[in-house]
Amino acid sequence: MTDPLAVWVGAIVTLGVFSYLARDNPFYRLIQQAAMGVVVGITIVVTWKQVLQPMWLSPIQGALAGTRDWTGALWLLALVPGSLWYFQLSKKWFWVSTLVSGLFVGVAAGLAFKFRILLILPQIGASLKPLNPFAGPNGFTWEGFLDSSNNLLFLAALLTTLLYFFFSVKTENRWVRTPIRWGRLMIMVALGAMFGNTVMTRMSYLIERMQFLYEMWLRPLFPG
Amino acid sequence: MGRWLARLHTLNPRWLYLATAILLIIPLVILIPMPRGSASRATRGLYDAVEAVPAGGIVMIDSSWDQGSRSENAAQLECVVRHLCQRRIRFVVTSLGTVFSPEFAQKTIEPIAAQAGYVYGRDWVNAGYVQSASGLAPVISALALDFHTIRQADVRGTPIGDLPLMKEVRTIRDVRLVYVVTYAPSPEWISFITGQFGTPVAFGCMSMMAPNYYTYIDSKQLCGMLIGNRGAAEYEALIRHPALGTRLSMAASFGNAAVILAAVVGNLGMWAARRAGRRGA
Amino acid sequence: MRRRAVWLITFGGGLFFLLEFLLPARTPEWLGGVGNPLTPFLPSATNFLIVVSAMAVLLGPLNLVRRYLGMIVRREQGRLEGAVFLVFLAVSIVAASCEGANIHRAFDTLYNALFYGVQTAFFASSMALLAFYLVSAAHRAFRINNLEAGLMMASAVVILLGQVPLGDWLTQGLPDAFQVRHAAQWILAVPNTGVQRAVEIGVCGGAFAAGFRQWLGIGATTR
Amino acid sequence: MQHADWLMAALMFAMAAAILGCLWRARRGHVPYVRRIAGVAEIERAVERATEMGRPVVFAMGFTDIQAIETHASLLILSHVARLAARLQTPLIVLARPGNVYPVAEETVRQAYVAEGVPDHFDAKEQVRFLSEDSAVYGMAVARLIEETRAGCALFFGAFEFASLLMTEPGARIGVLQIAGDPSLWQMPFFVCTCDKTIMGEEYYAAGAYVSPDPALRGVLVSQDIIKAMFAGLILLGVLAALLPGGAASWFVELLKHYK
Repeated sequence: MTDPLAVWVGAIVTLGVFSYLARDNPFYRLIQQAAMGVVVGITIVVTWKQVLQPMWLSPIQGALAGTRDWTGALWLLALVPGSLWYFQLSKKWFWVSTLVSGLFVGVAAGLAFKFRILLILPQIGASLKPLNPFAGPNGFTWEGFLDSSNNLLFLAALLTTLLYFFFSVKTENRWVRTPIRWGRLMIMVALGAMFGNTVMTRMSYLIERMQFLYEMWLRPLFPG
Repeated sequence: MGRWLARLHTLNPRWLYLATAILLIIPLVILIPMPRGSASRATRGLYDAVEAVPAGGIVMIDSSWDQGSRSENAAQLECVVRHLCQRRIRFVVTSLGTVFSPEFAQKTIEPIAAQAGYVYGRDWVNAGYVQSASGLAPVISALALDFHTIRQADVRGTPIGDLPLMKEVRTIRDVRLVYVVTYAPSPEWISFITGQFGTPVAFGCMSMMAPNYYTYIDSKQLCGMLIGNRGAAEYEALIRHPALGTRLSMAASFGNAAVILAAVVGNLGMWAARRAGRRGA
Repeated sequence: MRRRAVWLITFGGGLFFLLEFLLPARTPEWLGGVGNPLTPFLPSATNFLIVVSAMAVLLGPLNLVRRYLGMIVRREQGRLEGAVFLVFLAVSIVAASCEGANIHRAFDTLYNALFYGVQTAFFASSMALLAFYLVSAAHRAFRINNLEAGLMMASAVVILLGQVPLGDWLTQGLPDAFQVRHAAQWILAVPNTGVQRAVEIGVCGGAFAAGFRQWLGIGATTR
Repeated sequence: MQHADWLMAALMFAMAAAILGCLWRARRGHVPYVRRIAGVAEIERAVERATEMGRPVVFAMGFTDIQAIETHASLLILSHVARLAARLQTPLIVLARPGNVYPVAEETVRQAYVAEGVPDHFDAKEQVRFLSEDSAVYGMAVARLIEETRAGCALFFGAFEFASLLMTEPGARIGVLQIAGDPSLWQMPFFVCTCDKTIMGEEYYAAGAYVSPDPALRGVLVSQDIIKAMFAGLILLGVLAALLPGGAASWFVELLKHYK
């Protein structure tokens, strides 16, 4: 990272991208394609070096050389489903690739059920918050009252939001319309929280770049 | 005043871009001391979870961030690794799903580990990239059952079996804590690690994703979470080693102030323009 | 026939993982006390999935190479960009293969320049552009003209101040309970958590519905 | 809990039953009730207003490709808007992205014009445009188009990445009536402060099902309502059970609370 060439290229690329703010220019598009090229190239090499070589090639090599279990050679069979992906390159034979992509769709679906139920049940349990301020060991306390109020607000937010996203109820009724309205307002408060945090993330991108330009590139240029 | 505001309303955005850039450089050039608030419940949770691991215990870190989220995740990884080194806890690093992450993780951890006298292979291992184009779900659930089948070599190609530390790590039960630091950690970790095996999971995420995860903090499915650079700064205060997070969090003060100021001025400008228009009519 | 074959594969893939979860770790004694027959195969099955999915790595690149080569041959607009892509693709494959293998130091330098100089710098700075746009949009377009937008903005401002040292500094003099960071934490932990959990419950239902339709192949055209 | 216990399995079966049951009923021709989505009425009003002003309606689609359900819902709304525009003879400009959505969008608009009996009012080249695959470029091009044509109203439907703000900012500044729909909440804050009406989260799919003639879509929607009602019922019962004096129903609370 402290490699001077990497720093200089990084600084030029950064300033080149920022030049897009002044006006649309061809430099931005060229740099974008270059970056895409690097991403694709490194992805291929890393996938080979860190996945296919240790997990696929070495068991086969080991089996053929007799240094590892002979069953390693069975990995050659993985080439059959693996090569099916490339039928996607042809319009006519595209359907052949669905034989392998269908497998992944099924796996994703089967695991999604398990994933969702394991994720949601603890949350249902955690939603059963105590509402009674008198239920504490010392009877009524202000802290207990504050907690119960927060719990009540939490439950109101949860249930009104659920009702807001409920589409098969009739809304002519005032008893339904008012909570739905409340639900939307609660969602707005949550959106505000998401908004504030999104702003922070976007600002952090810029701060990181400024830090790079200043600390890695500019400051070493003017020592002292 | 009103006319001035109305003119500001039609300002060329390029001036605003320039002003933002200058405003954000200031905190990097001049170190401005600012108060540090107490740690939030989420930060504290992670700190306590690390403190609960005995010296010599093993923690798994999934560092799946890359250039897209370096601005917040780097500080989050740094401070936790420093804490682990302070407490002589050993750790295994994986990168699920993002090709560039092992490189970033290596560059972030190496200097801290070297400073603490950690030996690669004995005290920490970078197990590298785990392909997950098929989705994280099968990979995480298999990783929990048998680490050695899913990763057979480390980031430099050394067979996993040759690394002394990895002889002690077979299943997720050998690990005391899983810390996932990336742009938006997948809730799959919660379901398949905490939900199925009870091993505590903590997240380090971009600020943007944090509101989403609060429901897991509330339900204690996550033992802790670092939120953006603020979380890293709080953690650095807890381990008494202010570093990157503290600096970036301070700079974020200026960034947030810029947005709030811009929105206030914009709304005032609109209001002034509307009033001027009404008077003119 | 084709559809049925694909469906069988999809169904089988899902069934394995679903049954592995639904069957108990060990059946009760009166049922023989057998262990879960599928769990031992889960890591190897996943290993297979990983390898097969990794084999698709050339698919995207081949598509792009084909498109850009076509552009260059047909002398279409945008061929310069295509050529840049191809050159950097080739160079980075060479650099990444030779990096760290002690062939020549020049490869490491080249790799670093490509990795940190081109790729990291480009994506990090194009994300940083968003921050500039955000400030300008905040100035020109964020209008508080109804209750909803006002509520959202108020909550956002509390978060923005409560999550940075600036907020701590501004409310320094106030008693601890009135510090803005507590207000921010309250918004995140109470109303926000309620809303997010409701959304999560909705997502759960949606995921089940989508999952069933995919797995059983009902109305596959919509997804 | 490495494997499912009886409550988990029961809940999973209940959810499966709700989904399959609703789909089965829909297939037998039963069209379930779906409440009117406020945003949809707003869209109709917006198109009418654009007609009165004599200005075009701009419709921008999200980034998901043709297989995604997000795109499917977006196309359903597009079809609705196109029929409205054809009936009112208001110019409609559709901006489609990715490449594989573009032809489908064109066909959708054409069919809407045919259905309204004015097929020759449809000008494919002028009305359905492909701008760019790149999010940022697309966003800016949409914004420029809204500004240049001084659109009567602008509708954004689909999953939009970070480009949301780029698209809606100029329109908000010059006071174009804008309505946005996005199934994820992430871009919603930006839409809320730059658009007049927003359709968010699941409401987005519901809007699609509401304007669509396909009963299966409504069936899925209703099945999801049943699932939500199930969980809401468990929470309500649990909270009430905890309030009972003397811990009379504490077994129920414990049953739900023991998951971690």
